[in-house]
Amino acid sequence: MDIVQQAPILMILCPFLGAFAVSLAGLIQRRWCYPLTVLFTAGSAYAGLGTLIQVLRTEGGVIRYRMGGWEPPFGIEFRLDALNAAIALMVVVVALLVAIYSRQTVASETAGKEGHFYTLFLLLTVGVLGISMTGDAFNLYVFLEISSLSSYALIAMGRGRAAFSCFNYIIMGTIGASFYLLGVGYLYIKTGSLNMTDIARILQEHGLYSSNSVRIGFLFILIGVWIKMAFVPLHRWLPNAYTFAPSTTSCLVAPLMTKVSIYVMIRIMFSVFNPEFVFGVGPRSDLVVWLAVIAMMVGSFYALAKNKLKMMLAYLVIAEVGYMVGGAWLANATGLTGAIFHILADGLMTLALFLAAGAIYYKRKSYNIVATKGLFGKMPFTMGAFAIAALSMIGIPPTCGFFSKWYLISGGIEAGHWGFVVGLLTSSMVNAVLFFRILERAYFEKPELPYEPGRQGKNALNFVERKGVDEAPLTMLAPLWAASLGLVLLGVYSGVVIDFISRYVNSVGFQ
Amino acid sequence: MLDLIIAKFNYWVYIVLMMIGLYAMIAKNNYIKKLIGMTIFQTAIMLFYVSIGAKQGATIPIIDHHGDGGDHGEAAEAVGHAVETAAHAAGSLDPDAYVNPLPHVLMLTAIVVGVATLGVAMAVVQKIHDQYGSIEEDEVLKRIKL
Amino acid sequence: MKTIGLLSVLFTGILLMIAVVDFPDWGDPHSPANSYLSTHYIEDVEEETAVPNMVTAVLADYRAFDTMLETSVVFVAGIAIFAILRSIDGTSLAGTTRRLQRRGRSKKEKRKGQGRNRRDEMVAAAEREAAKPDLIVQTTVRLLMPTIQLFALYVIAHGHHSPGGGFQGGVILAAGLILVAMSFGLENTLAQVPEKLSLQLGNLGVLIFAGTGVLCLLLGANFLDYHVLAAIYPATDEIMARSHSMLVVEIGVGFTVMSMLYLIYANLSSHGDLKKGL
Amino acid sequence: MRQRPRKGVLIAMDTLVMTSQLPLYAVLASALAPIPLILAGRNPNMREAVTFAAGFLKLWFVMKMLPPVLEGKVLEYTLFEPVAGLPVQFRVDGMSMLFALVASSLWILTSAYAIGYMRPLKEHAQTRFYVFFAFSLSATLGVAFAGNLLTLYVFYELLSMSTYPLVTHHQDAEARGGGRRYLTYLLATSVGLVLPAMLFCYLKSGDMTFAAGGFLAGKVTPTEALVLLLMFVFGFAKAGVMPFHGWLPGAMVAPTPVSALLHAVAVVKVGVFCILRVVTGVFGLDFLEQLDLGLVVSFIAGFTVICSSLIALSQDNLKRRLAFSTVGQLSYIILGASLLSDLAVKGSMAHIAMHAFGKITLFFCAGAIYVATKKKYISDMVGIGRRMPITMVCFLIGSMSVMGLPPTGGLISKLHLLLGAPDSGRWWLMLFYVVSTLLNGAYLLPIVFRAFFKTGKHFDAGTEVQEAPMFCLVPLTLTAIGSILLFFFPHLVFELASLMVEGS
Repeated sequence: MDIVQQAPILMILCPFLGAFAVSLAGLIQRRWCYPLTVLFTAGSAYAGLGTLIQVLRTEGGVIRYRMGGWEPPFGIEFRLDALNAAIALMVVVVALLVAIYSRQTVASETAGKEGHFYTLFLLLTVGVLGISMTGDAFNLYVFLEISSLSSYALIAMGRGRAAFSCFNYIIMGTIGASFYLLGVGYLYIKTGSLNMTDIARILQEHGLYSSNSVRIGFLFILIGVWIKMAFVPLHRWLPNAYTFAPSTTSCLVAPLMTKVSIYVMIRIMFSVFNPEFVFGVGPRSDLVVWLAVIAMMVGSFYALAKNKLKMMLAYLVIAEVGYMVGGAWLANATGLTGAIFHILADGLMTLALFLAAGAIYYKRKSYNIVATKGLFGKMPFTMGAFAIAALSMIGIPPTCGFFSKWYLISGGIEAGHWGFVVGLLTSSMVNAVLFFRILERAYFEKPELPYEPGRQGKNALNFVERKGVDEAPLTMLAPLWAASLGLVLLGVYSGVVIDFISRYVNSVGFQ
Repeated sequence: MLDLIIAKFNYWVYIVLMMIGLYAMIAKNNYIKKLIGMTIFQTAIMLFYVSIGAKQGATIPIIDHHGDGGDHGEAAEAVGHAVETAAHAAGSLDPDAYVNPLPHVLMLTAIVVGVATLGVAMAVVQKIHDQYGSIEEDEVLKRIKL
Repeated sequence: MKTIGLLSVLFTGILLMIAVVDFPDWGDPHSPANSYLSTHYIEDVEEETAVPNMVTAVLADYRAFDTMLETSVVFVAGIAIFAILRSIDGTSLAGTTRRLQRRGRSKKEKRKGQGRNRRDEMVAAAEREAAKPDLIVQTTVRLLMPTIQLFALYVIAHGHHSPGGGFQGGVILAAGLILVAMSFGLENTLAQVPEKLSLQLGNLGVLIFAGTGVLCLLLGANFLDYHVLAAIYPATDEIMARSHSMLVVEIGVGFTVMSMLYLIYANLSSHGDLKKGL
Repeated sequence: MRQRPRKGVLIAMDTLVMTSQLPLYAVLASALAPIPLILAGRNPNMREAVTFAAGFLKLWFVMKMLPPVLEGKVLEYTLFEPVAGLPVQFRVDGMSMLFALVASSLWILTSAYAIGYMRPLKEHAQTRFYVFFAFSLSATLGVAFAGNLLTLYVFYELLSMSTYPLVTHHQDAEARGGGRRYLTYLLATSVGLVLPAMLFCYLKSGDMTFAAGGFLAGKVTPTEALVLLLMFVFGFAKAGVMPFHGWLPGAMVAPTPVSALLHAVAVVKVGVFCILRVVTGVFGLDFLEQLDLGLVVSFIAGFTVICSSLIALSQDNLKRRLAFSTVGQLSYIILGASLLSDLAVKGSMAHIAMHAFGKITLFFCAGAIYVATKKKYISDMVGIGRRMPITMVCFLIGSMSVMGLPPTGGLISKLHLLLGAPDSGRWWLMLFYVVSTLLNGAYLLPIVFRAFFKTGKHFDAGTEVQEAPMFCLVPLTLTAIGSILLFFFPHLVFELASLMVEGS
């Protein structure tokens, strides 16, 4: 077995086989689940690194892996180029960090179900990873469903309103996935193929771009992924679902699910179709950019109005989706580069923020913003990492948030879309206010726990305030800091990453 | 116009079904009704796919060994081979004789996915019912507000 | 909500109808969908895989990767339902609700609670009635079960030559188990086929599938590229190796589908406490 | 006008440019200091020794760069390249050197002063204080060495962030308000104005490296140039140009060493330094003159000069009065730059150094007074000269330097600024300087006068001499002496300043 050649499949087999190993281990001894999960995600991350290196070294920068050895349009293939190799690596790294982090949160929030939790965790990773790697439109749907189903379950395992919000998510998610499937069906009916590269070739050769059904198929795929990524006005399901999920789940789902949907959108827009089609005969591109601006505004301002930390972060996810969709629809290379870079950057940022929120919840037993009071004294390391992530969200150099905004704004200026530029800057300002409010509370005020009606009487948690520093355990801090430092590193080395991404962007062929 | 309707009736059927399902998913208040809508919706898509693969006058996508019916007796096999060689001589099997197998495969996947989604959704509905004592969306919302 | 629903449905419907116009006619053998990939599958399937049932061949070989994931989707569903319904502290959610209801009735709903009381009593009586074993049903099931299972095995094993395969057979097996659960009571059935065993079987099924793929990997081919397995099967060439591997894989699928559907039923019908089914 | 080479290959051919890691070391000297600082956190003496060590190390690195820079060379070091063709890069020229020298030498003095200030007052979280102090010094040097607009912006923002914990050191309601104002002003202006302006520049010219003739020259229309210039002048709100000066008085809630170094030297000077860089390096003096844009800036700066002096007159809190004085003095520098004459620009740069020494002396004195007597208000300081004669003499020297009276360095730079006005053909702009100098005198000298020659309710004829602790007193004496020395030996300052100007 040529291990280098097989790296792409190993990347996905690690968590896949791991899921079943963990499931079996969970039947025997629940304590084994955590180390096994870490082990398998680490293996996947290692293979991911190998894959990335392979993509870097390959002539033309594309590696293809044929499942079952069948030629692509007949069999399924993994197709990794500059766009998705980086995203796949981001996915496994996020999964690894969350896996390391999950030790205490899973044990405390979903006690007794660790085996199941980690099985679903790994299968969610498989799903998301597969979406980012596959070159087959239908295979993508299967991966989409694996990730969706496991995320439904992971979310519904939460307390409070989790089940209720999960149900809305299921309904919306199913509509989204079905629309995607329908769109793929339309492409299949016109081209007879399911392989993305092959579809692109047939569309080109047979001049199918002017066909109504191809256009409508494109539209359905687009609406489908928009639902999945919670793009305004299809975003209503997201905040509740992410808020009431167990904290480990939100840490995994929030950075991955929306970002990967954006990847799918970009892939369909530019690899299956081409810019000429998308911006020529597709839906009006400036209309979409305006929608993206609305998304930024909605996300940022709703976030401002929320007093639950996780709810606030969930709305920020919606705003960030606006950034990326807007960037991709600016119809120029700079904007697209920004959008792709922001997928990576935002994945890490969201991860860091949710990890911090989870650590705060673990120690303070509350998501209310009031619970962050005085935390610089209580949990200095957690808050330090949180502050770095917040700076990245605001867009302060040298964190990566600054550089992605750099490209997005440049793209906006280049496209002459001033609404997008102003929207982005406004949203950054709102982010500044938002995070500053929290940091200020954490820095200036005395530690205090919020009054919550549900806490009274028998349901009250036995929370004892400890004196002095009361920091989260190392297994939580280490991934949190890794993510935060990753933000800075990604910012510092953004040149290298952008170089890599622009290989893809250049192949797209903007005029 | 009539031509359009008759020649493409399969598409009209699936559109109608799909719209029924979609409407139920969005507009119905009862969670189980929403789920029924979801099932109709997904079934419509399956119908759509499977109908793509249909060919007039074609049979199921299993290569017919002329009545040997899976009996691998030597004689039968010999006959089978003879027929096959003939077919090959004529330029391989006739693609028009069999319906397209691919949509069936795809929809097998979609069915499984549909079952799985439905199951998970049912479990969630049960949990909602346990928590709020109702499966009507407005009542659940009322209870959440309280 | 209704208006939004109606509007979005109308919008979608109009879009779909516009698209229909340039679709190929129904049953057109020369539409792109029917003449590109499918032609290849129809013409070459037997040569390449030695399986006459093209659906099986495409399912378990050309697009085997899809199928493996699909199997894991069933698995996810089983695990998910368990994870959602099983309450954290070991007691069932249903039990909690009942307790809550009882407490609520004793305090708040005293006045209007009487009607409910009577209804509850009726329900309880009906439940007691239903719990009694029914001789006719049980005897019929006893007679039917071997046939059902035998048929299921046939469907799995004969998937190469006739409609059938792992999914279909697995579902039939699960249906048999569910039938037993319905007629003999869930607890009795779980005593025979315990939850843990079915979980293990579910794992085993996917592992058989994935394991076949990994074996191909270890033998130096791509994942799920069965032809290298000729080295393992006695007296087979590379083409027949594909055919045999498909059977192996289908058996794996059958295991998972059976056990997971059974588990889904058990959990859903008993509110996750696995005590009393339908 | 010399075409600026864009890629590294071309730069290497330029004999004036040499690659050197010294700028990096100089920045890292304080950026890495927090690690030993935190480790030594429990032992104050150790901790402060580390601070000193880092300070001297930094100064040493900066000094090492002095000879090549004086020879007219430009030291260059590329950190990383986030955007293709647009590296984060250090380029040390005369102007950078001048600013870096001032900042790193004053850091050492301030560290000493901080010991004398923080310990007697038993301030909390002193380790955090030193850590962020070191960080902000790194950011300051980063700005000083910045070779292009992107680098400038990166370190500018880092400075805002790393000074926030210093400004809000007391963590009380007042600090919270001041800190909020501080960040609001600085972030809103930099993200809202500088960032888009910078991106626009980049898209228009495809370059960002500061060039003697300005990289934007001739690439934008006059209207665009005007809008960009205004965005930059207002966007670098650290320079305190009205109406974006509001953060400065608010930030005076910080402990005095912070106010002294950061709000008389590092932060505010970074603001004017940025504006100077933009005027000379982005637009270029010739280009601005050609478009006749200097006048707009002159008016904004002139308005700020007069207004802030008037406001300073009415302040009773000593530190606030000094803060408004700073606002005015900063606009001197901007006004000088806007005159677009070589003489005035040279004067502007020199004034960065001169004013730094003068103003830091004043802040040190204010802090020393607070440490020794807990007095904040000028009305309470009548007669204090009897209690703290040395401090008040130094205060006098500092005041003279700020006003521009001999024998202090302030005179020389002010003279250049003053003569720059007729040099640029707008002699009437001299009026701003003359009027404000009078106002400076009006708000500074009475303090000294009353301190020595009047008796107040707190200090009467019988007050005994009791100065602030040694660690407070020595640094402020040294800076006062420095102010005087700069009068006699201003050569180095002007040599560095003219290096930049004559390059064009």
